[in-house]
Amino acid sequence: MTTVELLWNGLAAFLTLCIFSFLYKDNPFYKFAEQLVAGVALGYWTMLLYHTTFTDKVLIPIFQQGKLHYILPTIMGIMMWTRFSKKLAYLSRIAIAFYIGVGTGVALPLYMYNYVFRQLQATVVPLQFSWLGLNSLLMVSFVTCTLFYFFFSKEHKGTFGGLSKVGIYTLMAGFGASFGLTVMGRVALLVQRIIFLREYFIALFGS
Amino acid sequence: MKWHEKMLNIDRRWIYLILGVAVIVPAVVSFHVPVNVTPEVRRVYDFIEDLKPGDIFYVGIDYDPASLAELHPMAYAILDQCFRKDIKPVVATLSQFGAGMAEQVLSEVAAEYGKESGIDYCYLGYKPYPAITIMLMGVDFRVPFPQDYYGTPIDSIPMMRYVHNFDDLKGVISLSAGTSSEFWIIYGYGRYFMPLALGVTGVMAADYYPYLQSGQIFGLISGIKGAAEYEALTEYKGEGLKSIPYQTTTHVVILAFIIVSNIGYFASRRSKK
Amino acid sequence: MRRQIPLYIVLVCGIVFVIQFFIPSHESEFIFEYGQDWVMVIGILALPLGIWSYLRKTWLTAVKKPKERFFAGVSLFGFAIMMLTGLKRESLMAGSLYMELFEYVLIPIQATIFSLLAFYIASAAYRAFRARSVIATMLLGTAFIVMLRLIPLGPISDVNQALVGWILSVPNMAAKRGLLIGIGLGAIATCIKIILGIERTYLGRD
Amino acid sequence: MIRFKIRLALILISASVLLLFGYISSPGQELEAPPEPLPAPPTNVVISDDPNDDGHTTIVSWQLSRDDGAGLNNVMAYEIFRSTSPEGEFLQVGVMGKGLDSYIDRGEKEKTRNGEPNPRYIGAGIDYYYKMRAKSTTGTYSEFSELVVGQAKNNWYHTGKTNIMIAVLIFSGLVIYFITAAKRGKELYVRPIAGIDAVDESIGRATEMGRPILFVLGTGTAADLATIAGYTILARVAKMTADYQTKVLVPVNEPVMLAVAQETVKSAYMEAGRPDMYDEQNIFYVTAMQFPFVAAVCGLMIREQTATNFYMGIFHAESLILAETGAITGAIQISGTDQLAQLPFFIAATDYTLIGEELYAASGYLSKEALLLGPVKAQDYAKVILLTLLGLAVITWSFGWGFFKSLISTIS
Repeated sequence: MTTVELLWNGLAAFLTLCIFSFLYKDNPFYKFAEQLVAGVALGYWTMLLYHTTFTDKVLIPIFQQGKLHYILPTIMGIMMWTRFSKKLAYLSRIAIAFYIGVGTGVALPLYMYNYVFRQLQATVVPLQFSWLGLNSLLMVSFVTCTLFYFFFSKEHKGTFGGLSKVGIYTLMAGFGASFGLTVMGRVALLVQRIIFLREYFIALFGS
Repeated sequence: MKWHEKMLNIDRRWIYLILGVAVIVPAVVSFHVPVNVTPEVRRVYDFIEDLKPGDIFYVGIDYDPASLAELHPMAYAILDQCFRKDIKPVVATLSQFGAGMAEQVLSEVAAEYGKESGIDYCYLGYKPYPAITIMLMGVDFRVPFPQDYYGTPIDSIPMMRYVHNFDDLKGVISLSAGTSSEFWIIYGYGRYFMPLALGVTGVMAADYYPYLQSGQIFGLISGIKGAAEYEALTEYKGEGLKSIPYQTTTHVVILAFIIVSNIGYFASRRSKK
Repeated sequence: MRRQIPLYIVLVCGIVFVIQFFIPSHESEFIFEYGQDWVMVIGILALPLGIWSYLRKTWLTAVKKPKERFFAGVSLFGFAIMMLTGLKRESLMAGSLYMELFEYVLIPIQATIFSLLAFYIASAAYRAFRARSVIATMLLGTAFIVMLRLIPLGPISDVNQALVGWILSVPNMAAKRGLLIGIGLGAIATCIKIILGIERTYLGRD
Repeated sequence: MIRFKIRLALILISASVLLLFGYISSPGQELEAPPEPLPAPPTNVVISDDPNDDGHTTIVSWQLSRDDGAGLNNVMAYEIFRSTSPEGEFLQVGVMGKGLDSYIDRGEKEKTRNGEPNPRYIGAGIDYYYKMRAKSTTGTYSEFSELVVGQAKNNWYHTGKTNIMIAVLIFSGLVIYFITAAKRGKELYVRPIAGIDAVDESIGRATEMGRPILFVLGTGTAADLATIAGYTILARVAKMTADYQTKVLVPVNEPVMLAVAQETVKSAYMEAGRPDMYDEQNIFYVTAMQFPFVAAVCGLMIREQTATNFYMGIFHAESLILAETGAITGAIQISGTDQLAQLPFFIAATDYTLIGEELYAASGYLSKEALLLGPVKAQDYAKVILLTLLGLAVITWSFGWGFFKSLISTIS
């Protein structure tokens, strides 16, 4: 590493240790890193958005491509600024209404398609007298029981209650499996940080 | 406070410390952990191992740099095995950003064994529309790939002279973070029924086990653990195996935590009775 | 009136974009893209609100609490330096001070916070995975079995591996599908409530 | 003179040698390989419009060449050519393998590219001319098929989405029906959800301890449905805190969400008759980036010693960081998300978790308003319908009858 690289990496190593110190307890070093990163992240994000999205969706369409219909969303975006004034603040609700309205309108059919239909479709497998067939049968039953658990307007008692119990057990088995699967990836991240620190200190002091 | 109460309410910093030690120890002391090889990985290994020198095998490097950490080690180990056994791999990529990466892996491993492009292996490069490309390869590799990555027409590549479609090769493995794996199952296996194996990222593994059970794929390598298993089988020293000591120590520690915590829990329940 | 206009906007936008999904035509595509851009532009132009909120809060903290002055200063310094170094478009290229700060301040801190999860996963497993009830036992049991696959135990591992394969492909899959269908219905119902103006908390009131 | 003769002789000799060579080389090859029979071209080429697109795609279908799989059996592939005029330059737009009898010609949507007309462009209402030929296994080609013409159309209805549309209509009908039924005063039973029942109690606890409450709306956007479900719960929590005079802190990561959260809390305080209690400073923007946001929220938990933490909305990897830090401070924690990957961590590390659909049902539960409970009932009826369909589809499909399966099948 060159001296400049060593300095930059030194900063990175210092900040890494600052964050790790939080595991022991909250302390000024952690607080330093936390406050620094909050400011840096906001500044980074602001300029990134300015150079990319703002330029691409406001400046270029209006001033270079002459797409004047992009003035409307810009005006609506500026309406958000009326929140700085007490009197005009209600105007910002128009922008919010638009934001939420478009969002929900787009989401509605997509949820029906991706969350409901595609999942149902994937569950339809022919039943047969084999190990595979047994598994398909179990799959259909477990999906049914899981949905029973999410019945809100019926008391979970008797047979129905029993089935909905099977549903919550299925859910928990699924959650447990996800939990177990995730550990590997998280450990890999930690190992990367440890290796980064180790390499930095080797570069600094020699091995 | 009784011992089990102490145990149940242990300061979590002790847990952090133990886990921290479990991660640092393999970084300082190197030791060997035997890797437990799963049948779905072994089947892939055995399949390639049983091929004869000169056989053609298709390796799809269908991931992009984002999943490089998990899938790259698999690519190295599989290509290494192919070249060691004098099996001739046909390599192509269905990922937009995979072309350069695949070339780098292939030429690196080939150089180790002194293998030559066109004679010992063939790199076709990248084509968009994975579903269509797979179907067209089922017709003839010349249809989607009139020439290889380096611009040589397929007809003038010696090893490809008698290789037209999936019928002329022994099997296919696709390494991918998910998207093209599905296409290989539907459009590749679904139409042409060639032996198909998959390498996927750890997160995606759960979604592909059903295909293993239904026999649509004959083998599955998943995540860095799968890569390590493969490296253990081929005795290739790669990134997969390197990560295993860390993974093992931390998993042992976490499992031990669960056991200890339950012992404490049952002891306290008994003393309450 | 002030309250009615936004509700009508939500109603109209909602219905237009639901219908849009079923129309493949050129005009419909245009509306979709325009609507998405519209939302994006509102999102970006709202950023000054966020920045103002951040600046005011940090400033007031510094004024009110002398002890916090140093940290508030650090935060503002970080913000200011990124804004200044990022002013030019070229600063998005690798090698600029802006990108160096991104690489050596933001990335290491983010990656380290992410890596804290390894510790937290261990501690959560210790505290939560106790066989208190059948439900808790299912959770801890499957997590245990799945984690066990990383440990070489000879023949036990082979049995365990088969079990993991089955858990992943049957109950785990079933749980995911059931959850997704439920979430789908809940989300669609929420959409309908919003479009019809029944759910209107987000608009506040006068 | 002699020189001239010699020259002439040389010229004659070389000429005859050249001729001889020419004779040997060119016709000789013909003698070695007899002309290979060319495959027959595909026939009956038809150009139709893709019924489900916006006029940039056509479908080319044909009858297989009689040498495809039969006859000479030497067809390897079909090549498809397109042009905008019958005499114009034809562009090869696609290749399909033997045995396949249709091709979807997806044109590009840009009329011009870099100022030049884009040859790959297909527009609605323009005549396109197509011809095809078969390619043999040895690389020879058949004659071209007859020239045919067709157009792409700008379509106004997607035929593959009919079942989704019917489902959306039926479900909306159910929601509206149950809302009006509830308005008419029909009692609706709802089963208890532990996480929702715990809300009141946990706020009481914070009040007793004299410590603030933390409410995190997640790291999604303001328009995500899980975040919107979060606003409703926030409104309820804020109203109670106004009654109890407890502070509620809401750090957010998106400016629009900031505006909405401020409106939500403000109106809740007004509803509780305590507009004076509202302090805009308590709902504040931190930063958009996931981990810096989490670092700040964790610091907040420790320094403000929040007694109750709510996590409602969309969460990613940060879920466990928040939940564990909250557990360190000894806070009561109630979480809810629709992110499958994060639910295990919330379940493990927080006291109560609203799992998926429960989060969406929460708004009805908390307000106990008939208007908001109606949809919950509709969701249950929809589940009954879907499960019936699923059962029918599985059983009939096992016997090879695909009608019910097709009802829930979607185009990809």
